[in-house]
Amino acid sequence: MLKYVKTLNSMGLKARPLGDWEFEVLTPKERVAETLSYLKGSGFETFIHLMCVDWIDDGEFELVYNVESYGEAIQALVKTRIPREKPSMMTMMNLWGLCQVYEREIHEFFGIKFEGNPNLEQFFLENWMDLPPLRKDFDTKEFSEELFGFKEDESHGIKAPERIEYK
Amino acid sequence: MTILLKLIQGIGVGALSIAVGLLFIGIGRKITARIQRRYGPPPIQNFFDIFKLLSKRSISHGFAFDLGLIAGFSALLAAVVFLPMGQINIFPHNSSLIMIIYLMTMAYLGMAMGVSSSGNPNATIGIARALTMMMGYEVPFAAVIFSVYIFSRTGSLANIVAAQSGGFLNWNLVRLPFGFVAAEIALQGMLGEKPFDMTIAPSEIASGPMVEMGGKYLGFGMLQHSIGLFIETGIMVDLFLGGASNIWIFIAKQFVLYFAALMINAIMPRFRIEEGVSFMWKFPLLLGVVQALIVVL
Amino acid sequence: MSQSQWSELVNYFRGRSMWMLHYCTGCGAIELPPVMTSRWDMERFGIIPMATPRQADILLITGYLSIKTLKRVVYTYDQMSTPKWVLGFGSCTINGGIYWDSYNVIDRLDKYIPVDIYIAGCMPRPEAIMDSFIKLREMVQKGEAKGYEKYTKNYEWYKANQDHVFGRSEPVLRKAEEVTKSA
Amino acid sequence: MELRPLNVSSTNKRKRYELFIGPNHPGISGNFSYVLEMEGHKVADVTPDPGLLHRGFEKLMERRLWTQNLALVPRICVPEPDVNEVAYCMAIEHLAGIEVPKHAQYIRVMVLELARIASFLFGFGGVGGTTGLYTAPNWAIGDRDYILDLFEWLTGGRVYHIYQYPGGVKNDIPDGWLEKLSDLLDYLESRLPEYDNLIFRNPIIRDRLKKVGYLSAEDAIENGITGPNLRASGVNWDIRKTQPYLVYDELDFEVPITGNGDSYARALQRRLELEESIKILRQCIDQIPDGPYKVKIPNPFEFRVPAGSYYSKVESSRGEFGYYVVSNGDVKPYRVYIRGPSYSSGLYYAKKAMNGMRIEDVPVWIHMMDICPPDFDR
Repeated sequence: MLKYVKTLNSMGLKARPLGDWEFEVLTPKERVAETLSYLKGSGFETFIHLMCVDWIDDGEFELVYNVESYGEAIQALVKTRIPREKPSMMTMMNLWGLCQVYEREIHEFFGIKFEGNPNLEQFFLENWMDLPPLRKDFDTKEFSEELFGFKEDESHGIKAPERIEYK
Repeated sequence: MTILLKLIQGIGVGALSIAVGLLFIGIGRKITARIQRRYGPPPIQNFFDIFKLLSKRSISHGFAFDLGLIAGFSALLAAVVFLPMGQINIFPHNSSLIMIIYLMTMAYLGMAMGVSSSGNPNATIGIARALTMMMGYEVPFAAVIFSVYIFSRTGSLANIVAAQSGGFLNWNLVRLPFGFVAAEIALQGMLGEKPFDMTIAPSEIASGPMVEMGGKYLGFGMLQHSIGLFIETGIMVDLFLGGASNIWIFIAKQFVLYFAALMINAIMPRFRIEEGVSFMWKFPLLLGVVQALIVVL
Repeated sequence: MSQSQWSELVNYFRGRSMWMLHYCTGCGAIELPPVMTSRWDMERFGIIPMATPRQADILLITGYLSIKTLKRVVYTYDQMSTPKWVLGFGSCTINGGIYWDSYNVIDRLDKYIPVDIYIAGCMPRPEAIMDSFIKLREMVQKGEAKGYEKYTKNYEWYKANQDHVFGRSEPVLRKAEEVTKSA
Repeated sequence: MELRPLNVSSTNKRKRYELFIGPNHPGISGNFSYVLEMEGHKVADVTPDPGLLHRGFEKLMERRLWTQNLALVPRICVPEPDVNEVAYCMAIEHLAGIEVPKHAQYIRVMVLELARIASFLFGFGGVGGTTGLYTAPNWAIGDRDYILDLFEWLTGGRVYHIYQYPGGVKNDIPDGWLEKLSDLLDYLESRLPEYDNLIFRNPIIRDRLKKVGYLSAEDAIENGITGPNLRASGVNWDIRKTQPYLVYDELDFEVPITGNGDSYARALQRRLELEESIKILRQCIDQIPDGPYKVKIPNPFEFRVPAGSYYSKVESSRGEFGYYVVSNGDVKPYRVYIRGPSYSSGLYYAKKAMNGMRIEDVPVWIHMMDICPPDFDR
């Protein structure tokens, strides 16, 4: 594992081991593709996941690519930060086709646009018009109360059904 | 006067076949449940089901849908009248096997017509499978019938039964053993029991032809199934188990055949459709042809 | 036989043969296989799973309903032929349960379709499910389970509630105007 | 609010039609839907339609305390909830630097392995259910219930146990539980030959399953397939062996590799792993040391996990179940991401695998890949 950390550091990226079988690489947005293709070339062939953290106070999204090498039993977390305003990122579909689904999900839940991804339609949600729900400034409780809350007087001008009393 | 009598007898036979068929299926459910380490429903559960289904409000999918189901149901009712069962034989001089089989095919085609007009792709696939499977089991069964014809030198079921009288050793089961095995496998296909139940495979095509049938339509579908069960096992009893001297022995023999089918049903998964047909065209057909050759030579 | 005697007879048979729809809407469905199979065996009471809504009498809402599922459930309910009954499974159908503040899970089921019996618990034990089936049978045989009639009678109200959830044409929260068009 | 019409594809107007496998279909596992574009009996195109079980867990967890979330996480994967609790607790323990006592680690291993067996038995039911062998689900789910009984005794819950806690487990093993467990293992072992005869030696099942869904080792690695499905394709990879967590490095077990890559290999893989799980449980019963079953953590309302992030993973019966936990030092998690094992197979690989498949093989493929919708819908 240390050799990868050393090589990545020599490439000018910040890498450090996290545990017995895990290390992280911090890269700028432009160098993600380069880092990932280096890792893929050196045995990290399985794409485990892509996730996103909304650092609202820093005004940034953090994207975490997780790849794994079965040969050496090491996992690499490639982290990058992109600005929160008009967020966009290039797609990694040419490295792993699997990224298509993950990017579509992140587009839906965080609103990050992935350039080059052909299909970023709604996936898990239907008819969603609010803020992307996993952003920190989206208030799920307020949304739930607004949409699903039971209000006795909410009858749409129609008489509400009477309760059937069971003996 | 005789016509009236025959009519009453015919209605009685139809009712009997429905009742026996439903009871068989009910007992079958109980037996299957016991194999599966369950308690199982009461044997008369199917009567509850039928009553409930016929009392439900139901949705038609057009004229062809209704007509097809009614045509299928009435074709089966017509077929059961010609079946000699023990001492009950309404048309003793006219119980042609060919006619019964023809009427049963009519039933399938009627159902195909009705169901395909519902427009559900699952139903269409299901009915396509049913017709394909019919082609599968009719071929070995035809070979068997051919050998029985040659052997007994008659086409009438009543005469075939008469030819087998005089004890166990005269039964076609003993005289035509290969033919019996072939017919038994074909029967499994006719009854739609596993491994040949691709027609209504719920996990594949959501119960196939029945997918758009609800309420009364499903009720008629179940009735059709129970009459079909009665006729198919009945033909087998007449062909191979020497008929019966009275109706109770006849029903008992039918149940033995149904029981064997159930046992296979409980421990078998289902074939894919092309596997099922090619299976039918291999062993049962081979056995049927061998039997026919033995009889002819 | 008089009218009431006839309907009593019909109700008796309906109670003895209730077919449920084989549709797992939520995590409560994990307790259905034990109920169906050898340990509890609901076929004893004439309850069997059916493949399509046309054939079914009972609709089991096994747990939470996301907006997407609610839409399918409403279609399914409309496709079933009367008489039909709805069982609400677990706390999620009563008040949203553990997902009370989730943005995608409805809080109260009987706002959208009429519910005949609620089963409490997260998730309800198989015994509770069996008990609810027996209770439903009693209600059906006494002619008390009339949720479907309530639905027909108050269809406008239910429809308005359903449309409130499905037919959104603008964001629910005001803040959403800030959504970047590029996203 | 309109139903999607059964539309005719513009490219091939004569032959294609749409068919829905799910959400209301006996062939699908859970509440999930594949929209198949069919050409005759063959699948021409597949569109997965997830989100029917989407509850927004990741959002809800940000709103709840670290320990409150323990009640939420098991609901993510219903057939095998314990992996969620363990993975989540392991992430917290790593971030907070909590050392878990050996006794508790053994209990965790036992809970995980029991849950794995339960999940495999459920999978046997899937084999039977999709191919029409209804005796198999009846037997297997009946036997699974004995395991649930043991769980109920140990944790108080049949399905959702909410038993793990950061730094250990909620309560110690009750008296007599280990003996009962030992009896249960004997019983399960005595049942295995019957399952073999019913399911795995059945010629029709064997023929049918062998024709479905061949997956080569390279494709499995490329498409992020993990767990038993990966091993069935011949890749020797089990997190319990290669990156051991808890006390798996002290236990002696083998990882069977079937390696044929078809659906039958995947079913058989689970059957063989079930035997290994029984072996692990036997060793746990013998080796479990005395000691405390948990370390005390501070007041849950004031329990702050130091800032940082960690990806913890557990080998579940479906594959790698991972929790990526981010903390900013608050009483609530800042972000939790859940990596479900079915994500890659169910949402991405399905498109490739089902192309050209016949309609009767689609449910077989779904169940043999053990696609569990709640773990990607979250």
